[in-house]
Amino acid sequence: MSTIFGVPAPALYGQILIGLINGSFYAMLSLGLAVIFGLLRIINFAHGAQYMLGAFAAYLLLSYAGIGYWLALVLAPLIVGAVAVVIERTMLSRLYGIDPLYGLLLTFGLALILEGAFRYWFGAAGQPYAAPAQLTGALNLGFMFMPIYRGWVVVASLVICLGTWLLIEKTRLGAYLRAATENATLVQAFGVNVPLLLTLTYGLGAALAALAGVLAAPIYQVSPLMGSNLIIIVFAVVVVGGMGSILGAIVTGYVLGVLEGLTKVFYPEASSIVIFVIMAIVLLVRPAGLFGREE
Amino acid sequence: QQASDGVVKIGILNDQSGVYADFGGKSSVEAARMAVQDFGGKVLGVPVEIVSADHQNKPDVASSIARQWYDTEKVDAIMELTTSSVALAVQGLSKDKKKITMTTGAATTDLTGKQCSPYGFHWAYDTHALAVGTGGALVENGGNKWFFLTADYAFGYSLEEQTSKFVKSKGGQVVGAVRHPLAATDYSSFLLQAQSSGANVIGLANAGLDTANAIKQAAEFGITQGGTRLAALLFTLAEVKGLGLKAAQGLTLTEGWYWDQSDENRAFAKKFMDKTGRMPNMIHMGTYSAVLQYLKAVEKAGTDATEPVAKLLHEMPVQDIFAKNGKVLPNGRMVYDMYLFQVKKPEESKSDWDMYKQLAKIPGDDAYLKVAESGCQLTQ
Amino acid sequence: MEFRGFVAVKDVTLSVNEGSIHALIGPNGAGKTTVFNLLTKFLTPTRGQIVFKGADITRMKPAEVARLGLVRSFQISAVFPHLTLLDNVRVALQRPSGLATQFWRSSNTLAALDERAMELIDAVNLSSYADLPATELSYGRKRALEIATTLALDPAMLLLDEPMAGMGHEDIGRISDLIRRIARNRTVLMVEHNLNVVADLCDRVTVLARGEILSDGSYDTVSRDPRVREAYMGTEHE
Amino acid sequence: MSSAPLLEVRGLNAWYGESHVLHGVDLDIREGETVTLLGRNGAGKTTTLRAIMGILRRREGVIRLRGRDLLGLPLHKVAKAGLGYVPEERGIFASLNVSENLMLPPTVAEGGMSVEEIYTLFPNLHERRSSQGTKLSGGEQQMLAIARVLRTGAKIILLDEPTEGLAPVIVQRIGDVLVELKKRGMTILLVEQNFRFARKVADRFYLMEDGRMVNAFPGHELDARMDELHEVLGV
Amino acid sequence: MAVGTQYLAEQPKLRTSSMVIGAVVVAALMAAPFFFYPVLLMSILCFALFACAFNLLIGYVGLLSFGHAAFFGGAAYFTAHAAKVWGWEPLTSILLGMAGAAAMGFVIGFLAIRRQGIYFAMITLALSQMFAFICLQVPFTHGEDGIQGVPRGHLLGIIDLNQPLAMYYVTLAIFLFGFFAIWRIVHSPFGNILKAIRENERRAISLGYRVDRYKLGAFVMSAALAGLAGGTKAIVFQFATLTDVQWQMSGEVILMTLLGGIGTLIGPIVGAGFVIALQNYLAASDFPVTVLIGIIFVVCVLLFRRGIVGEIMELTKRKSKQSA
Ligand SMILES: Nc1ncnc2c1ncn2[C@@H]1O[C@H](COP(=O)(O)OP(=O)(O)OP(=O)(O)O)[C@@H](O)[C@H]1O
Ligand SMILES: Nc1ncnc2c1ncn2[C@@H]1O[C@H](COP(=O)(O)OP(=O)(O)OP(=O)(O)O)[C@@H](O)[C@H]1O
Ligand SMILES: CC(C)C[C@H](N)C(=O)O
Ligand SMILES: [Mg+2]
Ligand SMILES: [Mg+2]
Repeated sequence: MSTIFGVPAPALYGQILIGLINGSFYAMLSLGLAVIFGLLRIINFAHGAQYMLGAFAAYLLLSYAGIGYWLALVLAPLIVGAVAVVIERTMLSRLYGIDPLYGLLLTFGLALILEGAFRYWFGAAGQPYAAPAQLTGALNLGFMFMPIYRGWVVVASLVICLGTWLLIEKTRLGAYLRAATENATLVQAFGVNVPLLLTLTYGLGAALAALAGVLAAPIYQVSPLMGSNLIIIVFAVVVVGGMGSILGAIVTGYVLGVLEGLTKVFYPEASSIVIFVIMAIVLLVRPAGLFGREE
Repeated sequence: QQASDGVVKIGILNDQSGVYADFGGKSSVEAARMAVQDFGGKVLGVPVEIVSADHQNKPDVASSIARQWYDTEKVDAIMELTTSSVALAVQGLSKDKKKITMTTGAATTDLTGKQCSPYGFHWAYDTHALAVGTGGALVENGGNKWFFLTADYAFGYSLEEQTSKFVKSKGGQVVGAVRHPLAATDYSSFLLQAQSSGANVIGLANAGLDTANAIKQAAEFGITQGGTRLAALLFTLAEVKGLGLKAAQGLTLTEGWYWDQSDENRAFAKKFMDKTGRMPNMIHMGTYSAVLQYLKAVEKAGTDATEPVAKLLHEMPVQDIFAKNGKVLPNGRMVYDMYLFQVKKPEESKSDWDMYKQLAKIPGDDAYLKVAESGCQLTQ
Repeated sequence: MEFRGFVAVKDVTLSVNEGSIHALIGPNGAGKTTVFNLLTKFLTPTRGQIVFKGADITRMKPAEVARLGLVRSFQISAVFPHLTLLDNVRVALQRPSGLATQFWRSSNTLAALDERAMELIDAVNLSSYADLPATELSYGRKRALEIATTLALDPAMLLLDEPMAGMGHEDIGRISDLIRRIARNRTVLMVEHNLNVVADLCDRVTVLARGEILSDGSYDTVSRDPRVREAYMGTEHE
Repeated sequence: MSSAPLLEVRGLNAWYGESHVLHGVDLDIREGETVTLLGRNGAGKTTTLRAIMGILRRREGVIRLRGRDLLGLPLHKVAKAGLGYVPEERGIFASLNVSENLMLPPTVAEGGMSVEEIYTLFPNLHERRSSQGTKLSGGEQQMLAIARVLRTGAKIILLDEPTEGLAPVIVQRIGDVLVELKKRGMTILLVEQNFRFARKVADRFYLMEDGRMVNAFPGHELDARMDELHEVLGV
Repeated sequence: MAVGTQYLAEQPKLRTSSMVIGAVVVAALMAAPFFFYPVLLMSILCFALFACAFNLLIGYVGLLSFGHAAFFGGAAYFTAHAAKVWGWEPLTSILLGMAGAAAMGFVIGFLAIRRQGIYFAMITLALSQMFAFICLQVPFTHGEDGIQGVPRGHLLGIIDLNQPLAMYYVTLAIFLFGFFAIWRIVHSPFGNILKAIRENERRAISLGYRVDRYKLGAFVMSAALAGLAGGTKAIVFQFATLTDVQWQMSGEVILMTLLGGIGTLIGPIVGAGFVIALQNYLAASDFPVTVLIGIIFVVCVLLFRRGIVGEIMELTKRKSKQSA
């Protein structure tokens, strides 16, 4: 068995892979948060709950309608996105223009309601959700076993992040979004229906979270609290990346995931706090975050 | 003959929504009710009442519920107490409050060891029994290098400690251990760590869904294909059912009761099944037995006062559907026979709940620690 | 000074003599406020040096500069809106008197500052509003309050950003007098659009346009400078 | 000049929060006309434009475009009704490049300039079409801000101090563009302090002071009123 | 820009009447254990003090900390460890907890005040979660078990706190002390500067105040008082666990304060009483408590941001204005 810095190679690669998978979720979630924050100036605390909703939507679609993974991958984000649109129209839209902290508190309350309700209905324990047959099994890479499903998650999340990035950077809708992020009033004064844009953006962000939730379902259990602990790590990722930046959210997500994986190899005790330590250092050196601009 | 405040109230305090909900949960409340019914519904001429609460596996939640039950709701005894951290907390509080607890859901030997109580009873399995049963079986089959995946609380520590001791006493070695929080979701990095340690057995010193998830993920990462074996040190019928025979087949495990062992068991199990939709495991049965025995002791003592009842509980032999010839040690440990089972292959299973092959019977005196070894100070 | 690559102020060499009233004028967006922000360290210069009373303050923090005696007012009036006028001025008086960090004493101890505070409020003719929250003042009176608050620190040098903006004619006269009075033993650098005031009050005038100094000197010299007229009123090329 | 005004403002009041800034402003602009608002700093010129556009929401009075009420419309509908706005601070988006900035405002009516025409009018913009919007010089940014609303087919453009802080050559260039627009029949509401610049294009002047219209006169009277203006404008 | 919007200009008439009300309330609190379950009352007192400490920060400095659980729960661990493992006397144990919380407040505050508003909230949240992870790992906290069976001991070696009434009055005394401390801070020269900073930070800087130091000072004080509450809770409940350091607890204290009225002195107490009583009442029922808490959050944010006390004060203010 070969070793790298005294660590067996399979362990190293294995942990990097696991880090990459975690990083995929960090990236997808912080991307959604960044998009929502950029335009709505709201820290979407319900993001974790929406991720959980995505997983549950997949689970419920399977158990009550017999709808499988692939269709759920499309339907769950649509459902959750629709729920988010309703939330934005009925609640968040009343908070525009007042202190953004109220948005944080409102979405925090929403997260509690969603998680509490699902916990009440389904218990705190997770529900199993099987990976689709096409993606079960593992590849023997020689130095390690790679579960095919986990490989798929990494690829899928890269595609999703890239797709979202292209949508924002290269399309007309994306141009509205970027411009409105800088100066929403002016964009509206040009005749763009900004309220609609806000609604759609919130829906899109939530749908991204839900999509991540569906991807996560076969790896972790489908459980009411799956999002609530993740979301705080994602907050830290976002602070490190710099709040405004889409690219920052994506890159930081993956990088911190991998760093966390490496910590598991070299100093496992610190693995759960390494992201926060990095956050503290970044705050000291660059308060606006690695990719952020001082506001 | 007197029962204080005109009712005998028994509290069932357990996990009803968390990772351990399947061990006992709401079905255990049903088991307790069955015991009351089988006893006749009344004791000393007053009704027997069962109350229950979900402690969410949090010792602070559990102890404040218990405190309030004792202080304001006239609860006389508390049973089940899933999870060692909770059981230790509530047993400690009850000791101060001079109230009886009968633990069936928690495993740590500390309940009848360092932290034993004159009013605390440990009524079902414990970590020593699991180490001897499941641990022993694996060591015998050549598992001599162990790596532990340990739940980060009293139960995990105790199970790891008992099993390590046992493994070492048989000439094996322990090459490492990692601790994970309760209800961790992803075990893959711990499993990789275990795999790279060169161990040939990964001891899962956790329980419930935690164990089930670890087993699933071990399969995903090809760990068992590599020849490393998994020791699910605490696994009951409920988890086997949840995991499915396909994934669970071949696992060896230790339990104190199985529905298919005798006609009597089958008959009881059917009744239970009708009420709850599932077959009982040793925890449901332990709670049933604890309630029953408590009521017997109250009846015999002629009062529900703690001291005389506790004294009788220590003295009376246990003879019911759960424990044959059970006896209670001075430290509160109820000693009865345990069994080593192996999970059947799917093709061997003839019905929905037909899951175990019995490998061996572990006599109670082997399964449980002697009072002298337990470290309980009460009895010296 | 650059904002994201946009050079707002460049190569400004400005020296303000002790004890003078110095005006900084220029069309909108010339960079006057930016100069103020640079001097008081609310912005950090990309290049260059700032020296105050012989000390290099280029890298200091804003609060430190103020503690040295270089205190500013803001273009958009800056008061503590929900504090009374008295409290507004007292906040400024608290710092030099050392009554600022004491969290164990009653705020009644601050009564010791009331007399001085009232004097200052009186100086800007606001005594009849002393117990009103500042937010209820008109714009011009807020500016006056801001000046009183600034004076409370007894600064060696004041930077006033458009102190008369939004004031009526009588107020302008009064504030001009006040500025003249306080400038007797202090240095004042002010931005002002009202050129009559500038002409009347200031010893020296610097004209800024597009971030650069266009002209510098007494009001008369400056106002005769054709480049200044052009910057203000535009070109006549026809 | 008997035709009904294209844009009609009557008794317009506006507030920033609690502070009452406009006090009954009246204003008329006829089709094809260029009207200039003069006034000291803080007189309320920008506020008038923002209130007409609806960017400033707290307002009362009457604003009509071809007789159609604008006051009740949501902000984005005002642009669709045919108003194009060039803000004082220019509002070039840093996260968009020049051509994205140019293409940003949606078309509101037929008859806007084509992109080619715009690039002919502003050759500098064509050269720099793929650089980041805010990397342009101040003058180029101003041109971009104007160019942006020409594409949309807006009937009236509201221009807030287009010459502010710009070098004389560039001021000249912008003046030429306005003359060209005027020739093409565009209706323009211009805010300017630089009235020497404004006189080249303005058909009429309005003079504002403290949130009120204090005077109005046709363009040719400008010279005659120079002294009066100097007094009011304090220059 | 602060969440705490209403700001109460002190009126002398109000002051005397509030003295009378205060005396009545204290008397009621003295008598309360004879009518209500003392443990519940003590729980309310601990959380009320916690909420007041939190309010010191949000209500008077305008900083929303989403990580106050770290100070509350951290102090509980320190106190519990001192009392149980080192066998310290209860009051010194509590003071140790308080000191520990203050030290943590210094570190977390130092990092967090570099950003404002939402960022401040997120950073405090993340740092407190990091602390929760540390608590999960270091041995002295005993993982999921927590520190159990903390002895209540004898106060100053004399008063036996195992007597429920003795424990109650000690808790009440600590609460009153903490409340008075907060009242003093708010109405002190220092408090005056805090208000000024909240009103207009740039102006305060331009007057020469090193604003960050004031904010950090207030942060540390708030953390210390939250620690006082947490340490006391550890002695009362004889327990220190992860529950108290986790972010849900930070959320709960925000809710108590928001519900009672941010920036009002007694709002947090009312909020804490309401929330704890509600939780206690619902514990017996099947209804999921978090759902209800979430609903209250949403309703507060959407409909009455001033909170119970804030809305009442607003009403009376409006009435007195009308009659005047
Ligand atoms: N924070 C900023 N970011 C980017 N550009 C800025 C910033 N502050 C000012 N500017 C720009 O810098 C230039 C100078 O602005 P400044 O406020 O100093 O002008 P001023 O001379 O004070 O004008 P006024 O008379 O209108 O107050 C302007 O073009 C302005 O748009
Ligand atoms: N956002 C705002 N909040 C509060 N008051 C404002 C705001 N913007 C402008 N004002 C006030 O409204 C009044 C009119 O300002 P406005 O910007 O309309 O003036 P202007 O004539 O365009 O001046 P300038 O030539 O400096 O651009 C001024 O007294 C100004 O202080
Ligand atoms: C239900 C059980 C898994 C609980 C576990 N045996 C414990 O002692 O914590
Ligand atoms: Mg300025
Ligand atoms: Mg303007």
